[in-house]
Amino acid sequence: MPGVNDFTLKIGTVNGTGSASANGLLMQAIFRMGIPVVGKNVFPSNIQGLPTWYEIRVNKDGYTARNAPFDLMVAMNTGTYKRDVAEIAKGGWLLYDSSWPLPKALHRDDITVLGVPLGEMCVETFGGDRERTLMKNIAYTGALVGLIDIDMDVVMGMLHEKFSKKKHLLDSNDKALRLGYDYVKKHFKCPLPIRLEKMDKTGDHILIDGNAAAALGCVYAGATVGAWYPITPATSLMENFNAYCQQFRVDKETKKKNFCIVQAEDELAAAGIVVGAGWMGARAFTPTAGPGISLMSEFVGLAYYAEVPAVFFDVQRTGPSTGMPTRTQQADILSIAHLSHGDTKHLMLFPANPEECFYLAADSFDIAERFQTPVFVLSDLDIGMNDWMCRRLKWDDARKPDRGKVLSAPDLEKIEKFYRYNATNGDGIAARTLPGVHPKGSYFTRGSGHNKLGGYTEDSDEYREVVDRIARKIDAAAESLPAPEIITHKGNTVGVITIGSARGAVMEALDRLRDDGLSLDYLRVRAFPFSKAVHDFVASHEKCIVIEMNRDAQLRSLLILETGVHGDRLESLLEYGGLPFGTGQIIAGIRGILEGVKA
Amino acid sequence: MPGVNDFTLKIGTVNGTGSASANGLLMQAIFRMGIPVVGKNVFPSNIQGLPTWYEIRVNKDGYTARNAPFDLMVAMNTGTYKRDVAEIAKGGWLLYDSSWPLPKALHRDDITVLGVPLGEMCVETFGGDRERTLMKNIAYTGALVGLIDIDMDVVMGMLHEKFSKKKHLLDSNDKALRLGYDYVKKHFKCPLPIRLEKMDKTGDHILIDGNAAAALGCVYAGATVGAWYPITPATSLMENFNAYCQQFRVDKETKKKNFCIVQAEDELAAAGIVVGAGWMGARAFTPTAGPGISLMSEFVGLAYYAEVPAVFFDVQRTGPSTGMPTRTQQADILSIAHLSHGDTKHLMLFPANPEECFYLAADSFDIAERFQTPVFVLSDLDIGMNDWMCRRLKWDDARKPDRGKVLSAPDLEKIEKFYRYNATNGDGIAARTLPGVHPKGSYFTRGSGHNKLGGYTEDSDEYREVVDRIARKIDAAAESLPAPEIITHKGNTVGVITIGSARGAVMEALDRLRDDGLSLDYLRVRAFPFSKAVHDFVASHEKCIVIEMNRDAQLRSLLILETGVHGDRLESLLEYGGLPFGTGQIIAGIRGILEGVKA
Amino acid sequence: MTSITKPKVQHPANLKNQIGRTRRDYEGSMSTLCAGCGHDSITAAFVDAFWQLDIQPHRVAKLSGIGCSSKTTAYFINESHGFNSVHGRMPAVATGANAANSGLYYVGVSGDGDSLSIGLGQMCHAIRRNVRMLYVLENNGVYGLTKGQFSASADVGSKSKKGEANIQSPIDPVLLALTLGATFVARSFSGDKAQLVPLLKAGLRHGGFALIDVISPCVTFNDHDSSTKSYLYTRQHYHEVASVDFVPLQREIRTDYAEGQRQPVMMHDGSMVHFRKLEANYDPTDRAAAIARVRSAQERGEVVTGLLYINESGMDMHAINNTVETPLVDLPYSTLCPGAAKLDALMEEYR
Amino acid sequence: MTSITKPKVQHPANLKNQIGRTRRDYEGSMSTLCAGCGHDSITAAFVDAFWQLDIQPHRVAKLSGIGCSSKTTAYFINESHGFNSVHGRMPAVATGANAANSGLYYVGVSGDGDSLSIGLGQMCHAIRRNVRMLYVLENNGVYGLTKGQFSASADVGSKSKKGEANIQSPIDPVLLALTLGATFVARSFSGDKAQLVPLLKAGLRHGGFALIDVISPCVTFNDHDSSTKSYLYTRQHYHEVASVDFVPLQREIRTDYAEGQRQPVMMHDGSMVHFRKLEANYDPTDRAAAIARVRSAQERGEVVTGLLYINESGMDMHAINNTVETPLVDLPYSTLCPGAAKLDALMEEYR
Ligand SMILES: Cc1ncc(C[n+]2csc(CCOP(=O)(O)OP(=O)(O)O)c2C)c(N)n1
Ligand SMILES: Cc1ncc(C[n+]2csc(CCOP(=O)(O)OP(=O)(O)O)c2C)c(N)n1
Ligand code: SF4
Ligand code: SF4
Ligand SMILES: [Mg+2]
Ligand SMILES: [Mg+2]
Repeated sequence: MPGVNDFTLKIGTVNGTGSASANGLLMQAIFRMGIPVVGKNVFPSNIQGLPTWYEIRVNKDGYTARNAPFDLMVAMNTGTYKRDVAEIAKGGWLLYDSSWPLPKALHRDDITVLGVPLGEMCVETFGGDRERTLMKNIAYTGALVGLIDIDMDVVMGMLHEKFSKKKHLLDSNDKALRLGYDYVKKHFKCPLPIRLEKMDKTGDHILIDGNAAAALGCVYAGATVGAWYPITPATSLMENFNAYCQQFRVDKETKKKNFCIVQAEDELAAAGIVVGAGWMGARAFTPTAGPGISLMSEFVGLAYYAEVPAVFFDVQRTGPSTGMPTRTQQADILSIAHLSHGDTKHLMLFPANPEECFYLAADSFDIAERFQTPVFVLSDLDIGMNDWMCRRLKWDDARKPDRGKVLSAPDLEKIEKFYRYNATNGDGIAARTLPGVHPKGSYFTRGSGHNKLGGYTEDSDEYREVVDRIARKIDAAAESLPAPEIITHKGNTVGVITIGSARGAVMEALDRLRDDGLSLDYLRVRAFPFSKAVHDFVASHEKCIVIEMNRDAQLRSLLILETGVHGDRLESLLEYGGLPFGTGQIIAGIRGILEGVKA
Repeated sequence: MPGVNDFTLKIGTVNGTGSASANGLLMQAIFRMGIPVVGKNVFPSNIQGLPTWYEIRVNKDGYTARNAPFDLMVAMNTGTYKRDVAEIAKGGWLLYDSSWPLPKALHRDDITVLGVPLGEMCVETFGGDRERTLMKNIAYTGALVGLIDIDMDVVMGMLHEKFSKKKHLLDSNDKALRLGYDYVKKHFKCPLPIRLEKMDKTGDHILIDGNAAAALGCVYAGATVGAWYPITPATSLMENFNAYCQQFRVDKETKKKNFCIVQAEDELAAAGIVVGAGWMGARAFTPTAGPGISLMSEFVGLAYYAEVPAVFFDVQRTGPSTGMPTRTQQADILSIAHLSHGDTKHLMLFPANPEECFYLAADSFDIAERFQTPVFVLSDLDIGMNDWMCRRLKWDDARKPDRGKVLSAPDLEKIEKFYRYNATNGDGIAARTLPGVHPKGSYFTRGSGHNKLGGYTEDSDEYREVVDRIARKIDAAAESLPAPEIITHKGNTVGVITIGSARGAVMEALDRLRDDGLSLDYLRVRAFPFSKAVHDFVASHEKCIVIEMNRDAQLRSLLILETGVHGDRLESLLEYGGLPFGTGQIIAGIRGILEGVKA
Repeated sequence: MTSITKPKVQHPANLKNQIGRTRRDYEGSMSTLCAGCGHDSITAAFVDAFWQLDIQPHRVAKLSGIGCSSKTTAYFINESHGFNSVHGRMPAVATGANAANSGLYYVGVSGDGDSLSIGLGQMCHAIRRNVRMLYVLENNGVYGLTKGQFSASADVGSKSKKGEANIQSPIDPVLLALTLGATFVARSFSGDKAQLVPLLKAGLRHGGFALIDVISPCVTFNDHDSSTKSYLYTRQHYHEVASVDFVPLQREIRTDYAEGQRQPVMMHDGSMVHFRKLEANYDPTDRAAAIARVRSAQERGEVVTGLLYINESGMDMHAINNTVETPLVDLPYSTLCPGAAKLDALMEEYR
Repeated sequence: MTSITKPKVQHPANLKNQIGRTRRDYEGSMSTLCAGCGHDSITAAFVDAFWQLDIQPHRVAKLSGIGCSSKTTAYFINESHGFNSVHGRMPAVATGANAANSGLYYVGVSGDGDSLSIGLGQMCHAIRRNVRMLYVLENNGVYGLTKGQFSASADVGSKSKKGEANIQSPIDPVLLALTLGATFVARSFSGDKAQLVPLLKAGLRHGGFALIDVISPCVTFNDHDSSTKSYLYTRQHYHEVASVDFVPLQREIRTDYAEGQRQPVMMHDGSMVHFRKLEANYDPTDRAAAIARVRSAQERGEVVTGLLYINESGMDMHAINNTVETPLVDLPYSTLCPGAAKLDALMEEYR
């Protein structure tokens, strides 16, 4: 039951009209009231004039998953009235701009309709199309302030911060806010039963999106070269990296940069740039999405076989092909696992939220250099582009980059002769050198057949020796990758396995089910290849339900192949329509599967 | 035991010196004597000056697999003496050019050494570097004619055919042939125990390589548009297509072509051209190898999602990356199965020899049009570039192309309105139209989200409806694809599963094992996704040994994922050093596995 | 508030052309671009050009890559075939389509990101092959759809770039095409319908690859740091929360000026572009002169517009290939399959 | 018969350069190219150029794609770092390497297939970014390594093409680079060491992207249908069985002629190329003049050689980016990581 500090609301507008700012303001205000909140943007793949939505969930217990239907719908777009009204929960509220009539057909008996003539009021109050359009957003914000009891001081504080140097804008915003606020106060019983009350649950937290957090991770890891080609939803990762570098990496006096970002001509080039920079010894990365991954695959095979460290971020969106660029999915897992022709296998990391984006981004460079191979960090649009409530990000100043086996000039002085692909101990990792460091470190890098000495070869045994070692190296890496998140309860025989952004909804669903007397174990993979802990989890449960966001059960496939578990012990719960999992959907899904199993 | 019409020989030379012609002549002569024979070229990835080998196997029973060590070694390259001498079977023979001494260290007690001063004789007999170099090859051919009793009439007949219009060349060749022939007749006891005797076992056969056969299949299927970018070992496929088209597809009077071959600027473009042509309604194809597959993956995803028929030939070579371009492997299977980002699954056909290249190439166009999706024909360097003995290729003039569901102008006249992605019956296939045919057939093709009416969508349900149907369509295709080759014997509990060019060695190994009292069942997959017959085979055997040519057991992975069999019922026998499987290797491998299983 | 529904492209009259079709028959779905986007103006010109040429709608194949510009193939001639392919690779799809069916009209619509960055190689090779198609490059100097990164044509249509051209020189598709031997090269401006429509018509009729570079201002991301009227400025000083949130409704920029004249046009960000229309007696058959003309205009800070070069005697891809006249897709299978007897005969050569 | 072992590149003397190195120190592994291949001549010129410039071998990074030409990076300066990457994508690898470490000498070696077909886009964009590197395009008009298909530079170095240029016009890397704003553009001939070595040295010293297009005949596949001396003819009339079986041992083609002079050179297939060396007083600082010069030479059937254009004041990628002087790879981690305190402070902005 929705109630105080526990409800969902959704705002339907048209993109390019300024609503995103207003929605951000709204969410931030709730956050500053100390109440756990999360917001999700559902936007079209164009720039102006199409329907867009913003979903806010307020939850005192800190659950962050999507939770449709919605308790309060703010329907500002006549073009989507029908759809929006249908999504209101029984007993919920509809706030609409009564300057445009709500068609009779859409009236519902089981909801409360609140009409506010926002458009009209703004036309009366403001001059010019531009200001009228913009201020309407602030006006509905004002209405919400009144209806759900947002702390007016907090909101005003934010407006002051924002417009400290633009008095006239402050005035308009203030005026607009009051328009909506006063109207609802006057016409409706405020606040509604779904309303806010200050808490102190967000003090240790921040609101950040995954792309910003990942970019910050790259900065802290000491990445110096970034190559990219713009693509939704990965674009803001590099934009953020650039912004942080401008802040932290530009010499105050000389204004010189100690980083180099290359906007490449396409993703093939971006991948090549990262490989070139990694070969030189820089920490280099490229953020992209599905189509970019496809285009990068030739270079990924080269980096794998020539053993060049490189970091790839795949902010997944709905595929295949161009698919739905502004919708989310986890459907690149299987292609990346064996990306590029020939025998390959790649390391993958799977952050579940922006916080993990930060830490895993930082880790990814250590891992890439340690194992001298491409590392993929797979987040998705939901994580990458939405603001999530996370714990404050921390850094340990004692942490130093793990560069792996890199021979320095003194190291090279000491040895007789350097051979690039000659691994001397069991980990399968051969020492490398960086160009220009020392004459003895010279070697020839190639994607064609080579032997362990680094020489060109077409000899079967010499070829096999190298690719066998690489296979060993990759498999051995499993135990050094981020460990899975595991929650078990004694005696459980059924486990749930999930990945990435599905975490929030799964965790909440498991809590709910447990409250209802159904206890299930939980594992979330955070890396591929899977470590022993994953194998053990799978082996020690009679049945696991694999919850992931793609059509083809890709994680399940990798689990079967890697752990050797029989497929009939892994059930699938899938969502791939482009929106994040909702908690209810998972609860229903799990119940359905378990009933099927029993039957 | 080697003997009459049952032995192997290998010739080591330097590439670019004209030996390939001589070796071809040799093999063809044996073939024309009615004796089953097969030749394999082991050549370097350069143009001139590096070691190259040619392996010939003569086998009266028609076994065609590689069979090292060799009964007779013709060592013409001082640079590889050591390696070549080591590869001679106990009791075998070494023929070397005694103009250059054979280092003492290389002498072996267990072989017979036959020195022929080929170089010296040619210097004495011919003038000019060019002729001397070329004629030395014919001279060793002459020596072999004497040593293994090749029919001199057959050889002379071939020279006459070849040089009918070049009397002086005929004379030189004749002279060179006699040089070698007379020398061995004079100095050694001829013929050797390993020798030839005329048979009548090749009358219904031809000698052809897989690329030529596949090209012919494309011609017969009515392909009109070919796009390509040169790459070893796929290059000769398009070169052959061009040659056949020049022969069969050019109007005798106008000299106009009814085909269009585009040498693209790279593989991305080649794929795009094929997609464009397929969309227009032409039968279009592109041949490539591993690196090309990686580059094509973005377009493959588009064709999959927009449902455009397209045929891709992957003549596999040793990967990953550039790998060993002149060596063979079957290591693109897994990448192709799920090529491109997002949820995808692709149809694959696996010919085992040139004969199947012809028939499956022809079929691939029917399949691509019927299922409106990319079809991959995966052969490999061994099949594609070596001459194999096959049954004569046949064509049934009654055969008509299966264009699948294409609405004609009259069809369109009859219907109210056409919607592109609206499948009305259970097969999941929606009718398509071809551009320009009829106003009512117009529709918009895109790789972005679309609904079943062909409209752009970002709606979850509409999106899912289409991708779900595509998944159904691909899975349902399994039963319409070429059936597996299966040989079973009552009561067997162990089966062998293999693919492509491994067939020859596996079949022979199974025969041998059966002669030795070990009977195993056999299945060769010829298509993906797997049909019920494959599922049944896997299900009905306690254990299957999966024999394939890659490091990572890719076919085994697909079998596990698709059939749901538990991995511990599938053992792997792998070869991935770049050379084809040898029969002995498979016998030993199977025995080893079965012993391991018992132990 | 409502969805921003823009009227379908409107035309003066419901006149019928020679094949009995009204302009409406050449319209497409409703545009989802920003109000005032230059690309929409080009769409309107397309409608006019096709209508005026009396082309059967269903005999038109429209191809594009990905981008705001590439979307526009959906906004004209509903009753034709459109293919929104992948980013930067439309030239290959068009090449294949044309190879298969030489009988249709081909129109490629692309953007400067699509053509000059990711698709540069493909565009150059389509030019080299002389694939018969009208290729319209809707050039706004930015990546519109991914929200405003600079493209390789950089600051096209702006005077505020002050010498930046010397730092990272923009790629000029017109000079490139002239260098690569293109047989039809023109430049125009989205707002100059009087010039654009005839150029589109000429391009559609050309016997090879016809490139028209159309300067087409992006109303949303056409900003330069230095311009105080720019969107960038507004964004930085007004809305920090979401990066592309408010897009003011702009009006399309129009112009109309005489041949030989210089015409300054103000862009949405307040910067000026100086167009110079080729004079009536300009001779468009001299490639070297065309190159020199474009360069000298650039040096004067002008953007020269009009048909810069044309050569109707060039051979297109099919002429080079010597393909039959009948489109390949229309050849009956019986003429394509050599039949069993020929195969049997051929087998003898493999013995 | 024996393996064809070719002598390592030989030099007149074992002289030491300023840093005490002999020419031998700049040699590489034994070439596996065909005897007489033009690419081997260029390799020899590289050895001389590096030796003469007193460059520390291990401070050289050699990058290439895939092809016979691309293999040659293994054939000079063993003691340097080489990267044989993937076909056509070397410019990106070089860009990344240079971004990471601005302190080394960068040499890219490519072929006409590698640079003008699959790699065209990348080469153009490396030019646009002005990545500091010497880029040598070993141009033979064919795909050597895949056995002789025509490349996009077609019949380079041959007079026997009789008008084919008008049918599918070859892409001229020199004109392209000039059009794209390259800051160092030259052309030479593999056999003209006297011209080539100084050009390589100049290119290595250039502060940006230096393109040298070197006509480098392929001895094996340089044939034209019409030439009776060509390999193609030999093949068709002699050996049908294997398509590339016999490769005659050829001698490298050499030439040496004075500035301003015209020099006809016979190729392996018997065709003639007419080289014209720029005169001593040619002014290489005028881009438009350079373009005109290349075009007019082409019209006369000449291939003009020499340093066509240079501009030392252009800003390279790092100058545009305003990167610190210290190569990025040499920056200590402490200067790269902002540290915990700054992160804590930053967190306040996310509330
Ligand atoms: C392979 C790939 N990379 C990146 C993208 C993202 N993307 C979509 S449109 C676009 C640029 C569009 O710029 P332009 O072609 O100039 O078109 P405009 O929007 O400016 O008209 C990009 C980078 C993509 N769709 N596919
Ligand atoms: C992606 C990819 N496609 C095709 C090839 C095959 N291939 C190798 S070299 C080459 C062309 C080489 O031509 P060029 O660059 O002119 O070099 P040359 O051998 O003539 O010196 C091709 C097509 C490849 N290695 N990779
Ligand atoms: S973002 Fe720019 S290019 Fe895209 S639709 Fe809007 S105005 Fe046009
Ligand atoms: S094939 Fe041509 S380019 Fe390649 S090595 Fe031989 S001569 Fe040189
Ligand atoms: Mg643009
Ligand atoms: Mg070449």
